[in-house]
Order: sequence, then structure tokens, then C-alpha cells
Amino acid sequence: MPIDVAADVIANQPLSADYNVLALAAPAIAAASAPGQFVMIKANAPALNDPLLRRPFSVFEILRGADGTRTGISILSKRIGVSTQLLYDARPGQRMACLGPLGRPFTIVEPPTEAWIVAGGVGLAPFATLAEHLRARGVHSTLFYGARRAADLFYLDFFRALDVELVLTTEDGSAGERGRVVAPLDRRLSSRSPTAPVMIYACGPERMLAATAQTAMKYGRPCQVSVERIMGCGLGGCYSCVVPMRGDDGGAHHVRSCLAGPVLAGDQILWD
Amino acid sequence: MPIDVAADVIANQPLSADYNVLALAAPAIAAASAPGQFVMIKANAPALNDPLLRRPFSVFEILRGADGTRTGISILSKRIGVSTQLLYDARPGQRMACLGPLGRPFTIVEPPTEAWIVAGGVGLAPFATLAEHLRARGVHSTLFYGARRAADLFYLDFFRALDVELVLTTEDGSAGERGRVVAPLDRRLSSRSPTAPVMIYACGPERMLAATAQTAMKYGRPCQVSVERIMGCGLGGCYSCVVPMRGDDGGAHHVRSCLAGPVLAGDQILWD
Amino acid sequence: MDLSVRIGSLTLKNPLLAASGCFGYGVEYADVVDLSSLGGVVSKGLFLAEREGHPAPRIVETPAGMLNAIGLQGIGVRRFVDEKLPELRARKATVVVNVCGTTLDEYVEVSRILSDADGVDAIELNISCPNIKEGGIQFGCSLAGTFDVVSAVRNVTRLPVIPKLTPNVTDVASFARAAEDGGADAVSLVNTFLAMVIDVETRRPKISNIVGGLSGPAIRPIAVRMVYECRQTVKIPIIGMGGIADARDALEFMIAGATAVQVGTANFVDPFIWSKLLAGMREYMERHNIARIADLVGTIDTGHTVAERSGV
Amino acid sequence: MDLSVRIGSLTLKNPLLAASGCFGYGVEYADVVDLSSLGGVVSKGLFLAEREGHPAPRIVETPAGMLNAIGLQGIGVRRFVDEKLPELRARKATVVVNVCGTTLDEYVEVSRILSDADGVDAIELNISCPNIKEGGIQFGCSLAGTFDVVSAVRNVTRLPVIPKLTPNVTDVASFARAAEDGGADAVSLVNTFLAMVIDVETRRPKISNIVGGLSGPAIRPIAVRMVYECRQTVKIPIIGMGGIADARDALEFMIAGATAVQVGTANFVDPFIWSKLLAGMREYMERHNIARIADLVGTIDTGHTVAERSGV
Ligand SMILES: Cc1cc2nc3c(=O)[nH]c(=O)nc-3n(C[C@H](O)[C@H](O)[C@H](O)COP(=O)(O)OP(=O)(O)OC[C@H]3O[C@@H](n4cnc5c(N)ncnc54)[C@H](O)[C@@H]3O)c2cc1C
Ligand SMILES: Cc1cc2nc3c(=O)[nH]c(=O)nc-3n(C[C@H](O)[C@H](O)[C@H](O)COP(=O)(O)OP(=O)(O)OC[C@H]3O[C@@H](n4cnc5c(N)ncnc54)[C@H](O)[C@@H]3O)c2cc1C
Ligand SMILES: Cc1cc2nc3c(=O)[nH]c(=O)nc-3n(C[C@H](O)[C@H](O)[C@H](O)COP(=O)(O)O)c2cc1C
Ligand SMILES: Cc1cc2nc3c(=O)[nH]c(=O)nc-3n(C[C@H](O)[C@H](O)[C@H](O)COP(=O)(O)O)c2cc1C
Ligand code: FES
Ligand code: FES
Repeated sequence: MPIDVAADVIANQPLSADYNVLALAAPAIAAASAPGQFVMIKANAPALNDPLLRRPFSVFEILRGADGTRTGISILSKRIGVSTQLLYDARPGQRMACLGPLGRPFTIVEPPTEAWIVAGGVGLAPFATLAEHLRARGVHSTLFYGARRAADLFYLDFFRALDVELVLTTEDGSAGERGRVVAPLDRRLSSRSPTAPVMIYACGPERMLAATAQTAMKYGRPCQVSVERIMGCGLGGCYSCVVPMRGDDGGAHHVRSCLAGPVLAGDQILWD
Repeated sequence: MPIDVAADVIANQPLSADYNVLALAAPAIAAASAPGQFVMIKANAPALNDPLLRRPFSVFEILRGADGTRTGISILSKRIGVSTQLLYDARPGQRMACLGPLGRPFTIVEPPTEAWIVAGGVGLAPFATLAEHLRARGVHSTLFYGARRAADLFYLDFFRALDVELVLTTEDGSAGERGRVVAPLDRRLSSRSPTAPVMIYACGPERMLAATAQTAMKYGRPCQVSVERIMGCGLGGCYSCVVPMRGDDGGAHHVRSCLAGPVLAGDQILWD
Repeated sequence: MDLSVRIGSLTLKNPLLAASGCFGYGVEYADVVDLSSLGGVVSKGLFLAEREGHPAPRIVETPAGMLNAIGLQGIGVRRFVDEKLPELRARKATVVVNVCGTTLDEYVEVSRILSDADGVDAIELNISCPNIKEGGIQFGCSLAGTFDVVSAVRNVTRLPVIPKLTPNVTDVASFARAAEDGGADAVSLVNTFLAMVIDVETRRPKISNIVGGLSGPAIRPIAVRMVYECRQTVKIPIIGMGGIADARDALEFMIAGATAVQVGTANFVDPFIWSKLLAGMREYMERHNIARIADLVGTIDTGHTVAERSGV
Repeated sequence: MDLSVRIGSLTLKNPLLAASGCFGYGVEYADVVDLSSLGGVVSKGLFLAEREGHPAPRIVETPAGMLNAIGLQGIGVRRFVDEKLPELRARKATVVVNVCGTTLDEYVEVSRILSDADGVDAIELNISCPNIKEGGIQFGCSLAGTFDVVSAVRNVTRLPVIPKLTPNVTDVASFARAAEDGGADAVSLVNTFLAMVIDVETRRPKISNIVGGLSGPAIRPIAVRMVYECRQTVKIPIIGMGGIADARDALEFMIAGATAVQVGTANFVDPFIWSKLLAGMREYMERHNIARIADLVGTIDTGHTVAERSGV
């Protein structure tokens, strides 16, 4: 059951000219969140109508007090419009309505299955908590992480500290391999023994997700993708967030990604 | 010529649960402002549409640097709605679009004329700078200042320091005389020699202004009132701010208070 | 304090309904809202058959509003009766079903099925969806069409029949009259305003259907005016909506002439809005010494506004 | 880079005009804006005689918009010609005069006076003011009335005639067609949406005229849709407006089909908006390699939106 919290901004750390990490005090949401779930945030005062709607953001980190209790969450935000601008400019002491946790989380694998995590840009967001959960179960994880340039690769030490193997790509070649992140994924899958189990987790731009899902299918690997649709409500009320999927009946159906997702089976989505 | 400044909030001092004094860095507006003029402030980011319009505020204080140069202005704001709420909550470092100075200022008298200033509530705002100007000319000033209760009487020491004589009233009698501010004004006018010149300046709620203007007329005293109309533009563009006035032709006309006012001749207004 | 209002033969425990298309089938919200605390839940629009609706993007935010073209995705009336109605009934929700049709016969057939089902309290006839060509707007934009659909459905059901009017017409009050003449128990208004947003970078519409329906606070002043106009014209109750986001807004519609109100877009912004709306209404009634909220309906005071002034 | 556009026989140096009633008589803004830098200045609405308009309060803010009922306060066409036109001419403004009338004869007479005056570049026929009963809306809400006014004025002037259409109709494009048939050189749209706001504490309307006209960003998506519809229907140029607040918005109207645009409410928010709008347009043209802004008009791409998708 999601709750709505008037969350205090604890801290707001800019990571670059576009990215920031916003820490919010929200113990109850933090306590209930599972990796892959999201929150709906109203970046301005509730009574103000512009921006009007809340915006969906993955739970990035679970924040903990000195005694280990969950005190809040952070979100990794990329500035692309009016609400993310407000999040970028937010100051400690402000409050923001934060509704969550919402949506269906990732299904977490057990050893000996390996986790291959594929992240594009701000698509890194759901994977900080996922990597922690996988680590706790002793799953070996690899993060394929692509960004525009070296300066847009964040939290590498965080993942290293969780013993996550990093495979980096940048479009301009300023760090890791030059090009898109699906290329090294494909190579690794092609050289991997088909009997060694791998679960692929992906989040990022639509085209990257489609390419990842198709690559996974090519090698017969399961793939959980976290999709991003424009969401009006996050609770199943508006039917704005649909993804075309193959149903059990074999037919094509529009599925609400806020309820059935955001984590969906990559091989059931009808990619454009 | 008015200018538009993206003014930094220098300080924001709450005076009560509803009143605050907001200091804005705006040297050019400060340099050009005359007592009684106002500014139009957009309390949220310019790109946000709620609230949409700017709001008018009297220039309260002229702020000066250590060397006496004008560095900015303050406004005395009373929280009554969405924009004044944003002004109440504003924090240093924020910016606000501030357009001014606007409107026709008070006409300032010379000795031996005395200045009798009548202020109701937040209607005090235009009189801080007026009192300074009057003092500089050696005019003896009296401030008739009414508020709901003692806690809503602000800046008394400021006016005392300018040798302004204070006549206070409160509706609940918690300071000064109990009742409305026009009562002591009327008594003083009735006992004043008709040949001793007095200029009345008034700002406050509409009914107080009407009563003040009518009292002034009763005793044949000139009276400059600063009116408050809902203003869309502050520049004469929208015709929202009109006041019904007797014209030179003897007819009744709607006069834009942002251009012809906000300071208008009390005896020419057609009070309801 | 009496918050109840009457819509035809139906008594609502309070005047607050969740608007069609903005509350799923109601069951989606059972976790966050006590459905029985609402005056009513209006279902998503239902045809006879299932529909998949338009491809995404289906919504885009606009200044103080949003544009949607969902395309009436829905599970069809039979699955609704089988899969959703039992839970709504179990949760003691007052259920209004939003009925769509591509033909007059479909409206009649869907209404007949609902009349036979257990747990439907009223029928809202959606003759005003701007987002699909065959979505009833051909009825809702013609006085004769409005009359025909209403009277045809009237003939097959004892449930209250509430046509929902489109605001995209010159004279909405004439449509309210046509509905009244056709035997409607009430009218609801407004549905969304036909509108569009273009991405200037790609020069393409921002939603897949090119045009969509505008809702939210942006449209509220127009919707209030339309409720006011209809109140001058018809005797049947009006269910008002369009941009209601707090108790003040709901009261504004009631003072303009609405007996009940629906809340759509604001429920997206705050799914916990319902208890706040109710609390705000109660607080207002107390402050203004209003014992029955029904007494507030249509009490707008226009007499003094202009006349009182000395004027020029 | 060519920002000029043509409206009938008139060439505007750029597509940006100040909207009627939102820029005084133009002269009020001479201090803050170089009037000759605008595509044009549209005057406040003018009748033959002076008018004092409605009592205050005349405006109220609404979500992302504002409601006004000024009541067409104005100095009358003769005083305009004598007192304002010389200064506008001296400042090299392109002057469009917004013409009002309570009768067909008054429209004709005001237009005739303006045609004889020196410095008027076009006539905008206000047949769409929602705020006064005798304000032309009786012409603007009837196809025949629209045709009649336009053709009557057409007969007495060589100036471009630009009727301004109301959005408060079912099918605005049919009114654009009637205007075109009557001989209009262009149409402007939209005027404001009839709307109201009630103070729930006093139960009185917030503006003295009870109802007023809604403008500002709130209405933009509806206005864009109407421009798009008219563009499919008529050949004459369209001057689009309704909630334009930045260069993106102006470009959106042009892509939808407007040859030029007017800015009203946003000028209240930022009287220095004009140079920002021009700069934003130039930046867009550079980025998109558009040499002539006129080439952008009506270039909306609706073909791919739905079809391109695999869909369901
Ligand atoms: C489940 C989920 C989780 C998400 N997690 C994160 C996260 O952790 N960090 C993060 O930075 N972002 C995340 N997003 C995306 C985020 O919601 C959008 O960036 C945000 O809504 C943009 O809001 P805005 O007001 O800044 O932009 P707007 O001003 O609303 O939009 C700017 C432009 O981007 C387009 N746009 C807006 N939202 C989307 C979208 N969802 N998909 C495609 N185009 C869009 C708009 O049409 C517009 O052209 C997530 C989205 C979903 C659905
Ligand atoms: C020339 C001038 C100088 C002013 N100087 C000051 C000042 O120094 N300090 C100060 O606190 N205020 C001053 N005001 C009043 C101030 O502009 C309003 O309080 C402010 O606009 C309210 O904005 P808001 O968004 O908070 O309220 P809103 O949310 O816009 O309105 C709240 C309620 O108040 C009503 N309202 C809003 N503005 C007015 C108004 N001008 N007159 C009557 N009712 C109104 C609205 O209709 C609404 O019911 C001045 C006004 C003028 C015209
Ligand atoms: C996403 C969405 C879907 C809607 N679907 C329907 C519908 O199926 N049937 C209907 O009659 N109205 C539908 N509407 C219109 C609303 O019920 C309501 O009339 C409108 O949104 C105005 O109210 P609001 O401003 O409170 O949202 C829908 C509105 C939205 C925003
Ligand atoms: C205060 C005000 C006064 C107006 N007066 C007139 C007028 O005299 N004649 C007219 O044709 N339109 C008038 N309008 C309508 C505007 O010209 C314009 O059509 C409308 O405001 C929509 O544009 P906007 O959203 O950019 O303001 C007025 C609008 C406002 C806000
Ligand atoms: S976001 Fe509203 S249904 Fe998914
Ligand atoms: S505030 Fe616009 S004319 Fe005075």
C-alpha cells in the first residue's frame, strides 16, 4: 500500500550540469521499497498547478540512520524539463510530496545465476538498490553502463564497493569502450556457455531497452526491463502509461506499466 | 523608465505569522524610486504559470550599502494568497523578477505644511520612504497608524527615529486607542486651526481610504490616497486597475491607477 | 451536518464522485481510498466489446492542465460486470457506469446489461469523448442525437440516466435541455476540451492521436460558467466537473448550480484528495452555518455585484 | 534570416503582434519596447464613441490564466486617430486597429474613419468580445453575421480586413470560412473563452460583470487546435493567439498553421518579452536551418504519429 509523504529535502548533490542526487526524508517509503520500484514526486508546492502532475522517479538509494534503520530515499534525477529543473534547484528544508513505493519490482535471482545489469544514462537509477540486494544473496553482478561521456558515468565506486564488475561505454569514447552499451553485452553473451544461467536487467532509453531485449532473446536469455512511460498517476487510474505486450491469449494488449511494471518481461513487449 | 531586474533575495524577515519584510538586490530600481511608487514582482520562476501574473508591492525601504549607495529595496508583505505566501516563504539566494519603479509618487510638501500620514495595516508600506523624504525637507510628520492588534504594529522605532509623531489605534485596544484610525484623525483635524496647512497622506483598506478622504474633505484639507486595485500589468496595458474619478469635464471616468496613481487626489475619487 | 444530495432516485452520501477515466474501475484505488466514503465512483468508459485504445504517448501536461487521448481502452461491459462489479459491491461503493457506444443500439445494449447487473447505481452516458471518432461525440454535438440517445436508454432502464455533455459547443445549455427533454435524471458536465500540443522540435503532435481532451484546473473557469448557464436552463440536477482540485473548487461548482461534483485530474495529483475534500466541505459548512450541503446548490449571488456600485 | 510574413497586402517585418486590449494603445509601452521592432501593434478595441467599461474588479487570476471583463473601455475612434495615431506613426509602429461595433453600421463607420486616417495598416474586426452584450458577439456567433460584417467593411476599405473569431463555438473553422467568403484578408483567433470565477466566501462572482474572458497559457492547447482546424479549412492567412508566453509557443502556433501570432496576457507578465521572443525564433531558425519563417507555417507532421507505430 503506497503512502504519501510530505518529505523534507535532506540534501541535494549536483553530479553534473544536468544530474543531481536528491535525498528525501521518508522512512515509511524507504522501509517498504523493493529494487525497481518508483515514487511519484510533486516538485512544487501541492497547491500550485504548474507543474501540475507528479513525476515518476526510481528509488535510487535507501538512506539509513546511524543504527541502520531506513530513514529515507534518494533519487538520481536528470534535468530534462520543468519538474527535473525544480528538483535540480531544490534546497534542504523544502518539502515535496512523495508517493510510493509503486510498481512491480525486479525479480531477484539466486546463485549460481549471474546478474547482468544494463544501464543507459539515468537508467542507472534502479540498480543501486538492486545491486545491494543481489550482493546480499551472493549473486555475482556485472554492470554494463553506457553514457554520453566519461563525466556522465556516476557512482562507479558505489558499484565497485559491491563487487560489481563494470563494463563501461561512452558515445564519445572518453571512458570505457566507444559506442553503445549493447555491443559488449552481445559479445559477452555470445561467448558465454548457454548452460551457465544469466538474468539480464535493463533500464535506459527505449531504443537501448529494445536492443537489449532483442539481444537477450537472440541468446535465449531472460531479460527484465524497466520501462519509462509518461505517467499521469502511477496507480493504474489513467491508462496513460501503457506498453503494447503479447498477452496470454497470444493477442496484443496495452498493459499499464505503472501496475504491471515498470519491470516487464523484455520478450513479451511488442517493441516498435 | 521602469526596468526589470532578476533580483536576488538578500534577506527575508518574518514580522509575524502573516507579515514579512523581503529585501531584494535591485540597485537601479532603488536609485530611481520615489515615495509612493511600486514594483511588480513575480514570486515564482518566470517560466512557471501558477501564479501567472506579477503582483504589485509598494517600495517599503530603500536599502543602502556601507557607502550610502542604493543597493536594493525591501517590501513589506502581508500574506493573503498564493504569491504573498511564496514571498513569505522565500529564502536568500532565490531570484525574483522585479519590475519598477512604477506609478505616480506622492507629492511631497514643504514646511510649514505638516504631513499627517494615515496608515491601515499593510498600508504602512509606502510611508517609510515618504517619512524619510519629509524629514529631509524638515517637514513635521504625524503617523496615524491603525492595525488589528498591538502585534501588528510594525516599525514604530523606525518612524520614531525620524521624529515622526505616532498616533496608534488597534481594533482590540491592545495598543493605542481602541477603534479605527480615522477617529483620532478627525479629532485632530477638528481642533486644528484652519489656517495651519496640513497635507494628508493615506494608504490602507478601501473603506479606511474613503473615510479618510471624506474626513479630509469635511475639513477642507488636501488628501493624497494611495489606492490598491488588482493590477494585471502595472504599465497601463490592461485597464484592470481603474478607479472611478471625477474628470476635468465634470463627468465620471475610469482612471488607470497604475499610471495616474497609485497616488490619487482623495477628493476626486468617486467613493462607493 | 448533512452532506447527502439527490440525483434522481439516487441519494449520494456526499456530493463527491470520482470522474470517469480518472479512477480506473475504482478497484485500483481500493488500497488508498475507502470507496464507500465517496459519493460515488464513475467507471472508465465502457463499450460492449473490449478496446485497446490509442498507442502511447497518450497524455501530455499543459499549463495547469493535461491533454489526454487514451482512446477509451476498456474491458467491455461484460467483463466489467463479471470482474469488477463484485469487488465494488463488496466494498460498498456507489457505482456509476460510464457508458459508451458507436451506435445508438450499442448505448442501449450496454445500458440494458448494466440494468440487469447487481450493484450498478446509475448510468452516465458518455456522448462527449473528444478522442475517438466513433465515441459518441456525433450524438453529443447534435441536439437531436442527444435527445435520441437519452430517450432510447431511458426506455430500457430504471437506473438514473445521466448524459455527460461536451463543452465543445456554442451553447451547452441547449444540450442540457435536450437531455432533460429526453428524460435524463441529471446531466454531467464538462467532458474535456478538444485541444492539441505540438512538439516544435519534431513538428509532431505530442500525443499519438494528434488531438486530445484538455482537463485540469486550466479549464475550471469555463466549466463553472457552463454549469451556471445550465442551471439557468434546466430543472434536473447537474453534476459539475472540470479542474476541481480542492474543497473551495467543489463548493464553487455547487454555488454555480451543481448538485454533485466529480474530480478527475486532481486525483492523479493526489490520490488521497478525497478525505481532504470532505474535511474542507465540512469546515466550510460549519463556518457558514450550513446544515445541508444541498442548500448551497445554485446560491450564487449575482444581484449586487454590478448594481451595488456607484459605477461610472 | 527572413522573419517577414505577409497578411494580405501587408508585409509584417516579423510575425509577432501585440494583442488587442493587452498593450493599451501601444503608446503606453513606447518606453519599454521599441514599437518599430514588433511585427505590429493591435490597439485596444474601439467603438465610435468613448466608453467607460465595467466597474472594477475587472480581472481575476485563474490557474495559468486570467479572466477579464474590462468592458471595452476606450477613447473612441476619433480621439484615437487624433491623440494616439500620430505618436504610433512617429515611432514607426505597424498599426492594426481593433474595431468594435454595436451595429453593422458602426463597424462600417469606424472602419471608414480609420481608412481615411494616416498610419493605420490593417483593421481587426472584433466580433468576439464575450464581455459586453452589444459587443459584436451577436455577429461572431452567427455565420451569416460574420459574413455580413466582413463584407460590409470590405466594401468601404482597402485596408486588410481581419475578423477576430471567438472560440466559444462548436466549429470555429466554419466561421473562418464565412469570413473568407465575406472577403477577409485573414482571420485572427482566438479571442477569450467565456468563463467565471465565484468567491465561495461571499458567493459572488469575482469580477463585476459576472462572466468574463479567459486568456493566458491555460487556453493555449485549445487555441492551437482551433488554428490547426482553420488551417485545414481556409486559404487566407491565420493570425494565431491564446497563451503564447515564449518563442516555443509562438512557433507551435505557426507550425499548426498561423502565419503570424499575437501575444496578450504574457505581455502583462513580462513587458520585455518581445526581444526574447524574437531571439528565440531566430535561435530556432538557425538550429533548424530555416531561412524564411514563412516556410514554417502549417508544417505540422501528423502523418507518422499514429501510423509509424506497430500499435495494438
Ligand atoms: C517508472 C519511471 C522511473 C523513472 N525514473 C527516473 C529516475 O530515476 N531519474 C530520472 O531522472 N528520470 C526518471 N524517469 C523519467 C522522469 O519521470 C522524467 O524525466 C520526468 O517526468 C520529466 O519531468 P520534467 O517535468 O522535468 O519534464 P517535462 O517538462 O514534463 O518534459 C520534458 C520533455 O520530456 C518529455 N518526457 C517527459 N517525461 C517523459 C518520459 N517518461 N518519457 C519520455 N519523454 C518524456 C516530455 O514530453 C517533454 O518533451 C522515470 C520514469 C518512469 C516512468
Ligand atoms: C499599488 C499597490 C501596492 C501594494 N503594496 C502592497 C504592499 O506593499 N504590501 C502588501 O502586502 N500588499 C500590497 N499590495 C497588495 C498586493 O498586491 C496583494 O496583496 C497581492 O497582489 C496578493 O497576491 P496573492 O497572490 O498573495 O493573493 P491572491 O491569491 O492573488 O488573492 C487572494 C485574495 O485577495 C484578493 N486580492 C488580491 N489582490 C487584491 C487587491 N489588490 N485588492 C483587493 N483584493 C485583492 C483576491 O481576489 C483573492 O480573493 C499592493 C497593491 C497595489 C495595487
Ligand atoms: C485520462 C482521462 C481519461 C478520461 N476518460 C473518460 C472516459 O472514459 N469517459 C468520460 O466520460 N470522461 C473521461 N474523461 C473526462 C473526465 O471524466 C472529466 O470529465 C474531465 O477530465 C474533467 O474533469 P477534471 O478536470 O477533474 O479531470 C477522462 C479524463 C482523463 C483526464
Ligand atoms: C485584459 C484584456 C483585454 C482584452 N481586450 C480585447 C479587445 O479590446 N479586443 C479584442 O479583440 N480582444 C481583446 N482581448 C483578447 C486578446 O486580444 C486575446 O485574444 C486573448 O487574450 C488571448 O490571447 P492571450 O492568451 O495571449 O492573452 C483582451 C484580453 C485581455 C486579457
Ligand atoms: S500512470 Fe496512470 S495508469 Fe499508469
Ligand atoms: S494594471 Fe494594467 S492598466 Fe493598470
